[in-house]
Amino acid sequence: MSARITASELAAAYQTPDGDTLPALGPVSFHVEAGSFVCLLGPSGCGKSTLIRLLAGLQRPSRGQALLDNHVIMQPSRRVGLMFQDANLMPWRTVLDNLTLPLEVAGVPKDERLAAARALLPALGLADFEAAYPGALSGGMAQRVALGRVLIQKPDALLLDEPFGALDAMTRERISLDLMDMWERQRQTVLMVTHDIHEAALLADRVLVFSRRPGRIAADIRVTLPRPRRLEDTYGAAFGQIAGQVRAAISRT
Amino acid sequence: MSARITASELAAAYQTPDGDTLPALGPVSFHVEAGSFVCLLGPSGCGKSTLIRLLAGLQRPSRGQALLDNHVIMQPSRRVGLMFQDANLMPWRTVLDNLTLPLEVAGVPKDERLAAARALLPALGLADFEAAYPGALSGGMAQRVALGRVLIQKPDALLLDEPFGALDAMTRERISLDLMDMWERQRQTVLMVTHDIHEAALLADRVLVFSRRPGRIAADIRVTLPRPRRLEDTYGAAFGQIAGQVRAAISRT
Amino acid sequence: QDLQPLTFLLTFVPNVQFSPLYIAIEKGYFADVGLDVTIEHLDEPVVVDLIAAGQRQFGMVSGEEVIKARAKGRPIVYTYAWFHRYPVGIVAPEGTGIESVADLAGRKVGIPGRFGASYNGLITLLAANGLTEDDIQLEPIGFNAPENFCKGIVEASVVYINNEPLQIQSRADMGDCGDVKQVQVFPVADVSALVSNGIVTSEAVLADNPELVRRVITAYDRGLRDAILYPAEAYTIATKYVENLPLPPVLAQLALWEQTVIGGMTAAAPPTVVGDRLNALLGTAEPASEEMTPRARAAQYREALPELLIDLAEPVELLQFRVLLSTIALWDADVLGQTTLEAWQATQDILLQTGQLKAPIALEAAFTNAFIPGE
Amino acid sequence: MQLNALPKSPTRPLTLPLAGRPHPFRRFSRRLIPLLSLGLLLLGWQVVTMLELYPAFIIPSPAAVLEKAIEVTGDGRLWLHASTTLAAVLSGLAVGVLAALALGYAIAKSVLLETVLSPVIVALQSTPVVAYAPLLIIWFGSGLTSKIVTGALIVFFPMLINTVVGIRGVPSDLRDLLRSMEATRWQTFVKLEVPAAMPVLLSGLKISATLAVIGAVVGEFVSANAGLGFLINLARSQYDTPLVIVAVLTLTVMARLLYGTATWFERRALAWRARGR
Amino acid sequence: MQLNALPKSPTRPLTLPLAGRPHPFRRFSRRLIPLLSLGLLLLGWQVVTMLELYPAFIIPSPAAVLEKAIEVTGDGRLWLHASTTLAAVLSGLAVGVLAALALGYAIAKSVLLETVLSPVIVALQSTPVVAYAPLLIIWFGSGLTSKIVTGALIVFFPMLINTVVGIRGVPSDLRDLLRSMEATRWQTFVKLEVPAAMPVLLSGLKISATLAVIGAVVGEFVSANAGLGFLINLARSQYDTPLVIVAVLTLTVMARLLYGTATWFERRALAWRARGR
Ligand SMILES: Nc1ncnc2c1ncn2[C@@H]1O[C@H](COP(=O)(O)OP(=O)(O)OP(=O)(O)O)[C@@H](O)[C@H]1O
Ligand SMILES: Nc1ncnc2c1ncn2[C@@H]1O[C@H](COP(=O)(O)OP(=O)(O)OP(=O)(O)O)[C@@H](O)[C@H]1O
Ligand SMILES: [Mg+2]
Ligand SMILES: [Mg+2]
Repeated sequence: MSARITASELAAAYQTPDGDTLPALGPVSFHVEAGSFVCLLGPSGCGKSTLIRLLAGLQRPSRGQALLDNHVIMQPSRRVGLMFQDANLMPWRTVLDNLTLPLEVAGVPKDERLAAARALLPALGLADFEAAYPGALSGGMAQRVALGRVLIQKPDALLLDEPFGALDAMTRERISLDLMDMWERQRQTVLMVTHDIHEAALLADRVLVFSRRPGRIAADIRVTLPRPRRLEDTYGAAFGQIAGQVRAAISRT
Repeated sequence: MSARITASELAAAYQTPDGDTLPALGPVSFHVEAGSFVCLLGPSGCGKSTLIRLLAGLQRPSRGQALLDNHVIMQPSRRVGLMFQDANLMPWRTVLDNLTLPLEVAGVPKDERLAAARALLPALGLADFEAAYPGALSGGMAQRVALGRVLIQKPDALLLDEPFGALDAMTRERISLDLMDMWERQRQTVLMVTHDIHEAALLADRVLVFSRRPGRIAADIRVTLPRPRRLEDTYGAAFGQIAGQVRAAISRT
Repeated sequence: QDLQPLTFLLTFVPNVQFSPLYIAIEKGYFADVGLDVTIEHLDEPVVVDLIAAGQRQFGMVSGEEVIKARAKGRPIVYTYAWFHRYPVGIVAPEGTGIESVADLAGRKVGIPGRFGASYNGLITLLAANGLTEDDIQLEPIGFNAPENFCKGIVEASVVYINNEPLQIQSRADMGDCGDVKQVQVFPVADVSALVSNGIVTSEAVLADNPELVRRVITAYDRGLRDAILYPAEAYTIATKYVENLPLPPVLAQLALWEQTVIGGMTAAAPPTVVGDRLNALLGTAEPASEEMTPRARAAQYREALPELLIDLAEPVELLQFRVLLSTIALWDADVLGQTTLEAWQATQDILLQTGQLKAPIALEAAFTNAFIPGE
Repeated sequence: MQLNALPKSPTRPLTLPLAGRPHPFRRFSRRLIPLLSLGLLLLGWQVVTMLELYPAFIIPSPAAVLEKAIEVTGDGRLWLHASTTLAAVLSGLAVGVLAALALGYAIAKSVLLETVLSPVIVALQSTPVVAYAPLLIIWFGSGLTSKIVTGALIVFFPMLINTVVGIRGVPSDLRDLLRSMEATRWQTFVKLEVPAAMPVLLSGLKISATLAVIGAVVGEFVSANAGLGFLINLARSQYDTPLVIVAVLTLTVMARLLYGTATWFERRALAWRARGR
Repeated sequence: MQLNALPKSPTRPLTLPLAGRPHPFRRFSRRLIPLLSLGLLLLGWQVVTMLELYPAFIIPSPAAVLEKAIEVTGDGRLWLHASTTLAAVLSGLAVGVLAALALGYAIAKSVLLETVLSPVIVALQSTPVVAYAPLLIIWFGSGLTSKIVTGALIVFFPMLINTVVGIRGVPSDLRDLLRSMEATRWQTFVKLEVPAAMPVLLSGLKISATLAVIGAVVGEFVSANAGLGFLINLARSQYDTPLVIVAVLTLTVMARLLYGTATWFERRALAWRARGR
């Protein structure tokens, strides 16, 4: 199952301390086809996280609307899995219990929860740390737990806000390939914020480049490389061309 | 002024909940010459942040010792500026007040503090946000404040733990070039954790690649490219060769 | 001249019942014996402990407290009886079948708590009527008798007979006391002479400075006598020491004439409403009272006063004055200040009986009548 | 004024609020509603007295109480007693809170101190005043000092506990930050520990502020010549229920004002919370 | 047991502690030191009585108190009174804490409720028990219920205030996390709000636990047939200072046990703090 995400004239603003309005995003309009993998790039502070929050139903737009399969998004839905920019773990829960939280909330029986979590741990490189508390994790380890927590839900759509920001190049590559594998099997809709052009080109069907705040779509680049993709493909010319296109779009913002 | 950093047989360990010992780092030995710029790369969880904490005097090694100009590091020193992996801002202080905190602690008069902070804000891209509270910042903006907070101290040595992790490629390039400029003028000693190979090759005199936990030095690569360096240099062959060397070292870990 | 400062300990809060002391201060009786008295109000056990520990020198304490305290090693001595009748009794509504203490059997009786004068009084009363505590349903209600009584929570209550019955009656008169129209009182003093409140000092003061004791008692005795003779004056003076006491003009007037009318026995009161009533009262009494002492005249006067004042002030304005009048009745005695060994004995018996006292003490050392001024 | 002046959510997008996030309160209604609830209370009171559920001497009518209030305000007595109590309350609060802050800080830092002191402190807190009344009077007399002591004693504990939990709850990352700047103990206290622990400290202060009133009154019950506690006892001894109520209401107003001051301070000190998540 | 069972710093590297970070406490000395400080206290007491600074009836010797304690323990009286009070304390604590949790939760969520209720609550808190003693006895009689009410009333406020600050202090990011999982209100409460607010809630519980003892005793002062408050009054009326002290010490032990239970619970519930920064 996967879901279609639509933004129509979507905009968000915040209030500043002195009562002014700070436009943070848009208006932007776009469709994300069901089952497609879209990467979002844009300058820091341009409203990417704000967009993610709008699509997750955590926040209401100041203008326009966001739709999930043609239903206006009014509040969060379990069909949508959200990974925050911060790891946002519960410090009083172990790695294992943080991982299983979404299943616990959904009422999945305990043994199923544990099985699901234990299946995920090795891929996340956390097999030895299931009993650790978040305070004892390195930055990258915490981020991997957060990623695991959203993947375990098996939602129809994934909203990932810089899921690999704190990971080293190797781990990043490995985990993003794992993610791609999973996605190729399950074909959820994925919307992922990243700052890494190569990563975007490797993973995405489509790259949206945002302009500076208030972010609008500066470029909408289709990545037509064939799937399944492998890491080796990134050394090819086609890949280089796409990456160059993205880079150029970013430079223009 | 700059400082020389030495690690001699330095190792660190933590206690796990069940009372076992978790070796987190080393033992590692290395010298960082006064005024040199060293980048640290290594897999997530290999002990990079732990090393930084040891060198900052926030934590004591389980073996060996760390030296600053031949003095054993027993406790934090103002000569060393530390940027944490998290932004670690005080939520009750505005951007401006977070920036000036180190100066405040050092007893710098208010107008000097403000002048120094205001001089930094534009380079950090935060000119419009000096009155904002951390809660109203995007992830990248918070990280930039944290960077500004350590730069404003003008310490003899800088310990930076993934300073650009939350920044988009453009901002990251711009700010790292700014950092390099500053460094070329002031020649502090810089030890920087990063996951970005290009960035390491661009900035560093030397790249230390760590193995997986407990992290040891897997490779020590001198970057002999001439200074001052420019972004354009990164397209050259010499640069590509260094980057390749680093990448190869990482792959071996 | 230089007066010697002295703190006199009283219990609870300022009250019209403490008017003898107020009079002795106000009219300079303490100053006459070279004392400058200040009053401090504390809990009774604290009063006892402070005097026993030599922290203060004099205070007002009840007889049974003296016995209990001495039994537990506090060297205090009772030197002058202030109350002659034990102020505790049981109040019960009329017309509910309670005609005597014996009728309380099986009924719910309120009491502040199972300790202190109320408890001692209750046990004495019950015993005199062939009952024990187990024959009634005893309900601790704190010092909230009127509320509980009028709400019908209790059917009778152990009270201070100079105060609560008046409070309850005045509520009943206003129709504010449930079904209760009229209350009756069964005083402990009717069945037994227990030692009540009096001036207490420590053995040390008694031994080292008997002269001081004499001075204090002399001044207080004068105050007490004045209070007994001149209740309206006593009340008027008390209003200076006790906040929130209403002073209806008629009482202030009376205060001015009492000295002459009661004390001097000569002049008649001026021809006002109350004056006329007063003259009539004392006039009719005159033939029979050729030889009448001022105290007897005063008793007669006190008796008549409520009737006399009935429409000259609001009932609420007179309530505290009536409390004073009924309290004076508890003070008055042939010889002021004196207690007898028998009374002490009776008091001790009750304490022994209720287990408040484990073993009898040497009662002779607990009190002295040596400082009582002559008539 | 309110129990806790903090808005519950971060900067609110300029939009309809989300389900579950209540509307921000208008200043106007914020002022109006307490008056309204007061009015309702008064009405309820009036109804109870009119129904004559209880005799007037148990629950007197609002009119009788008002009359009494006017009387004792007019002749200055209420002010005399209220100011006496207020002096004791404020001094007791100050002494208790400062002692609790100092000791709480020390305890938060030292497990040894905690182990040594906690039995004594819990004992102090759970001992009723009457039990040590004689010593109280011997040591501190029956004047202001005794009342300050009883007030400070009752205030001390909640403030202490909240200080300990507040100081211990300071994020260790921020501690490390200040250590890395070589901040002095005092700087760490002022620039980190106080602001970070502020919500919990203020919550302790609010509890303390209302308890201080009770503490001073208890002191006045033990012994006093003036003060609202004294007035309550006096009025009770005279069965003057309206006066009891006037005195109690004055106490209430006093507690309310103290509490309101703490709330006001909270609103100022934690304004940043309203300005970010 | 200690005021706050949390270690002050994150997992400690297996090394010498840094300056400013005290040694971790050994289990052994943790148990020993309270005993030691108790011993010191006893010694001080003995010295005071031996110096005869105060007459024995104001500060009796430890021996006299011990003798009394043995007497009243032997004949079962102490146990009778202590269990009576304990029942009142526990029920008062339970009622007060549960009410405070429920209302505190509601108030933390609704500014309206807060505005309406806070005047009433502060008023309740600052009204001395004697002032409403008549109503108390009329409504609840002189038995257990009255004591539970006085206990619950005094317990309520600190717990309420700490509940409000605890619930409002829950990080909004974690709230968002649970919202994104479509957690029910109850799930949010159990899985997020309770654990996140736990330190502050437990601090409120500790304050409440000791106050509950005082509350029940005050109830027993107003009117009772049994209980430690009654025993204190009785002993005072019999000038039996050793018995007063025995009763007070029993209260202290009771408070200590309650407090210790809260601390034990804290140590368990917040164990995670010791296992990471
Ligand atoms: N809670 C908030 N209150 C007020 N302003 C906010 C809030 N959150 C974000 N903003 C502002 O909105 C703008 C966009 O923020 P957002 O977090 O969406 O950026 P972003 O694109 O995710 O940036 P980054 O890449 O740095 O994470 C920023 O200017 C930020 O200051
Ligand atoms: N406070 C702590 N308590 C216990 N274990 C810890 C603690 N901090 C770190 N560790 C462990 O030490 C190891 C190294 O952690 P560290 O944070 O130094 O890694 P890192 O190299 O910075 O990783 P990353 O790139 O993910 O930030 C990890 O296995 C981590 O679980
Ligand atoms: Mg963001
Ligand atoms: Mg790290």
